[in-house]
Amino acid sequence: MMRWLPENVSSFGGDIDAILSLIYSATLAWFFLTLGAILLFLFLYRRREGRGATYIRGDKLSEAVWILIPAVIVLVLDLWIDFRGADAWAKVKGRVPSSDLRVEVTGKQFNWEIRYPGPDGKLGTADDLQLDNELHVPVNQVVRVTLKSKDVIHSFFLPNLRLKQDILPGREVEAWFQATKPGRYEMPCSELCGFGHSGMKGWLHVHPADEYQQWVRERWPSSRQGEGSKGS
Amino acid sequence: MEASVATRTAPQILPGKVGVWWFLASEIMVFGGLISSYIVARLASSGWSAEAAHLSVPIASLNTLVLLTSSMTMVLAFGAVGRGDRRGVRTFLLCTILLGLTFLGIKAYEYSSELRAGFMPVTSPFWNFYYTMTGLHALHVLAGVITNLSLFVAARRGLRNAHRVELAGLYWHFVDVVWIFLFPLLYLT
Amino acid sequence: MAESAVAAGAGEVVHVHPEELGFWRTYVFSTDHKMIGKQYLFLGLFMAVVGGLLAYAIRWQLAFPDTEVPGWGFVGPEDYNALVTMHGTTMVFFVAMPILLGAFGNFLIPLMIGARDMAFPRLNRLSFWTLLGGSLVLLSSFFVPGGAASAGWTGYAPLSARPIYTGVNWGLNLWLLAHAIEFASFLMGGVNFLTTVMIMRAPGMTFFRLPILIWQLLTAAVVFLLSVGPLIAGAIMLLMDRIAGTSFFVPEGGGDPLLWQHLFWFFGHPEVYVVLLPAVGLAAEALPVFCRKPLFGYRWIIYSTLTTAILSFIVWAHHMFVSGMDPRLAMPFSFTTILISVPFAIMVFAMIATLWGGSIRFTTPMLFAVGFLSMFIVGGLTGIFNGSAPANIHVHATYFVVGHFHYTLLSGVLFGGLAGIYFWFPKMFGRMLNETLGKIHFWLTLITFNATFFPMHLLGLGGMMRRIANPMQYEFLQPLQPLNVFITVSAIGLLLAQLPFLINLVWSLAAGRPAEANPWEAATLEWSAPSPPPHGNWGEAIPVVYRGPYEYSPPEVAQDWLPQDRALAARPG
Amino acid sequence: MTLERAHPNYVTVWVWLVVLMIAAVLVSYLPLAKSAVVFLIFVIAAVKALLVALNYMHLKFEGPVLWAIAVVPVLLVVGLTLLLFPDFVFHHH
Repeated sequence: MMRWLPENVSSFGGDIDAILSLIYSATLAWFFLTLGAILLFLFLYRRREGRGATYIRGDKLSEAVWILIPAVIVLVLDLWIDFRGADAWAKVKGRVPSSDLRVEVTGKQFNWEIRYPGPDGKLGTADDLQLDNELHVPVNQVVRVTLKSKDVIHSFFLPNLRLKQDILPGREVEAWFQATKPGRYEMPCSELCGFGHSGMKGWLHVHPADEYQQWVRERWPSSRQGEGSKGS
Repeated sequence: MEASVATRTAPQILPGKVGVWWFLASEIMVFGGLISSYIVARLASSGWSAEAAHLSVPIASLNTLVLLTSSMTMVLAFGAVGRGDRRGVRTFLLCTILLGLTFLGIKAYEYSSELRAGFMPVTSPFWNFYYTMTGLHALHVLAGVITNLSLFVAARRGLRNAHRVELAGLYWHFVDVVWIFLFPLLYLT
Repeated sequence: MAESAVAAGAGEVVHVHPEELGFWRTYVFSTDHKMIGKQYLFLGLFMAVVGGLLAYAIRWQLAFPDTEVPGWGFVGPEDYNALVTMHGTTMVFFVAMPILLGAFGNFLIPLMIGARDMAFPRLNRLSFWTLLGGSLVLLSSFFVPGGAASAGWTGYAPLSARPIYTGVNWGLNLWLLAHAIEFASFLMGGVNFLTTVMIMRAPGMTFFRLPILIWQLLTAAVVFLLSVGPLIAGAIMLLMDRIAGTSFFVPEGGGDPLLWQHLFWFFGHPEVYVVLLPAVGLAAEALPVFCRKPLFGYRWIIYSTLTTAILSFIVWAHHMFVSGMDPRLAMPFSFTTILISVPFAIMVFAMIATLWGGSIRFTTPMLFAVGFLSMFIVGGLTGIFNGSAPANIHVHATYFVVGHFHYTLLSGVLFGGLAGIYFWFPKMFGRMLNETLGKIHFWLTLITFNATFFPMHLLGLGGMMRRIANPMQYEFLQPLQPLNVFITVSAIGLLLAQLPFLINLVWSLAAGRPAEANPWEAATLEWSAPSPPPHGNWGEAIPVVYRGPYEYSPPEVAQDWLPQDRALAARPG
Repeated sequence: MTLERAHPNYVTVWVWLVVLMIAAVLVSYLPLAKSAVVFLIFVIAAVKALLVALNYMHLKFEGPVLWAIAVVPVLLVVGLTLLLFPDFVFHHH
């Protein structure tokens, strides 16, 4: 089932996929155990002449252990999934690692507005660049994304990076990712945001280091040294 | 009223009373949801106290007094039911109804003076909550007045449905308790 | 007054009144809990047809985007959003709740606890008519200018808070109004259920002799009553935002969209158990009867049910892991959410253990009960993916979630509810349903159900978002499109698979084999009344209860069942 | 049908309620820290609510079941409010 996942190209995607696999193994085992038991019992204890049912109420503890012990196993598996999950969660959503690379993504009906801070590294200055639905980042670098919305709730979704974050208008939400493989990845909105919701999407372009420098030079021709030091 | 289909054992407790308490439990959650939202919204931002200062504490205190008194007359009506005092039931119900209407009248006056002063429901988050919470409460008062009115009319024909005075009383006191919290939440802080 | 009213004269022994009621009082404005239960059933079935047709249009659009839906017409993006919104609302609030709570609760509670009617029969009638009004308001919202509500069944603000964001004005207001009416109806119903079970039980019917279904209905009613308040408050605020122009949930005016989500899910998640628990109860009633064996671990199921109810109030934020809420809240909520698997595991294991050592009869209700158990297991297991905060990041708001909740909720209504209908139809209408048609119905439903909803998990893992009208607009979803076509074909199959049931229902109502009082040889109290029970349910004497509800194959008697109301001294084994 | 039973003196309770109301209004003008004023006012409100519930709504005389029906929702509301704090109150500070 795990092969249906889109190719993972992010540094933390592996952690999420590992949790998914862990849950998948645990639940698959329970699926076969319980369904197997049901089918087996249905077959073994189908009505037959001359054989009545056994009178067991299962209220006594000595009988109830047959359901309580498996329930304890379920509890142990739950705790395991929780503890493993807590680490992955802390890594992805807990604290945003520091990085010089910042972009601001603003959702609006029905586009992503991407703002790049430009060579000075600050948003809200004259050298900011705004592109619609195009997010360009270098490979293997932590990118901090400040998420905003102009109207309703949107959700910033990068299936290949296992990143999903709703954007609440009126608040700024911080997210981050580190893409591990150059390429072009789809960036849909995954929260119903109106009639144009279906089809609201952008593209994440993950560039190799030199190609990214090239892109920066084309966009900000006047100040190539400033940005160049950041890319390294 | 003849109950053509009923149980045979004497229940320990009136069914109506259990029913009304369950209903009140759900009402606690409705007002609780509003009050919860109000508290967190208020603590999350500043400046609400200044806006609350535009409300009139004297008028609200008077209204609180009216509602507290109406609760007393309501419970006195219930006491009269216990004594089999039909006249007392009618008198105290009438007092409760009139006090309830007084509350609504004062509330209406308060609304109109606030609206005249330019504080609309849309003015700011505080006024959003103020009008919604007191409005919902006023609707509850109105429903209580109507209930009491029907009991008042019914009491004319005797006290056969008198246990309903207790049930209506539970609801009326609940509406009072809600106001006991709305008063400090909106006016005094 | 001909019908009973508030049981004012508690303690007085009253006879079933003999007078005949006219047509209107018998079938339409009845206060008889059994007739009201049937009214709920037919209303729920009718709304299920509506919801099913919406599902058909949704599925067609997804499989063959932007082609005309046969028999329906072209579905634009606005229409599509309205379709998914109305499908969800209809199915959860106007199908699942009316059938599982309204129909079975009203029909069975008095019969199973040994009462002649509900505690408040006229309130009961009012609650049905209120629901009918709510249904009509909901249906009418399709026809107002601007169309029906299109902000999702969760109605997230600010999309839902300002008409300009959706372009829907009155449709969404009516949608909110329909909810308000529906909540009022089920508040009345819940109060009635609780009061009835608390004080109208037959002599000897202690709480630990109540059938499991009664426990589940009781728990569901409590959970509903205590969770819906904050959403009612939220709905009032949302309506104020829409009509009066306030800004409770609109950031420009100082409001906060996240508040709506908290208020919604504080109710929204417990609501899942409001629907699910009665379904578990329905299956749990059928299993012991057809295994001829006591329900395994009766008390453990009750304790698990109560644990689930308590936990259900502290799990709601698992719907909001990626909503932008405080990330520190995620793991505590993830923990409580996954913890709910323990009480549910106990219920499931108890039902499986009931099969062990039984003498199993494969009747249609039994097939549906086992079907529910199996599908519910899948739903529970896939829930772990959603409940784990990090896994949720990827599967949230994808078809994985859609697949998951159809396995839990739809399996509850379809398999649990149908197990109930096949099981109690003889008691409800005095006629048997056709077994052959029933079995055809079951197998077709089982196959098409799985073919429809299982692949949705795969789509979800692949990243396909919920509520998108056209998957072909996304390059990464285009390779998955054959799966969408497969699901659509299966879904149409699932809808068609209900035809044998409808034929069976109509045919058996008119000409089915007459049912005796206890065709399944079951031990609970309702089977001691005639089929169908008369007004007042029993004759002069209310049954007296001597034992628990599941005494099958007990050693004391030669017969393989011992009804709850049979005094053993009077009939030595 | 309602049994004659010892009931509290309803008028005395009313006097207490009025006294407490006046006290709350006066407290709101006290030159104390804002948090102390708020605390006092809500303690007073809680006492008033309790007086009404115990005496006028007769919870004093009711069994544990009705108590539970009355208290559980209050606890749920308190729990809901506290769980909303991280997202709203702490978020802005």
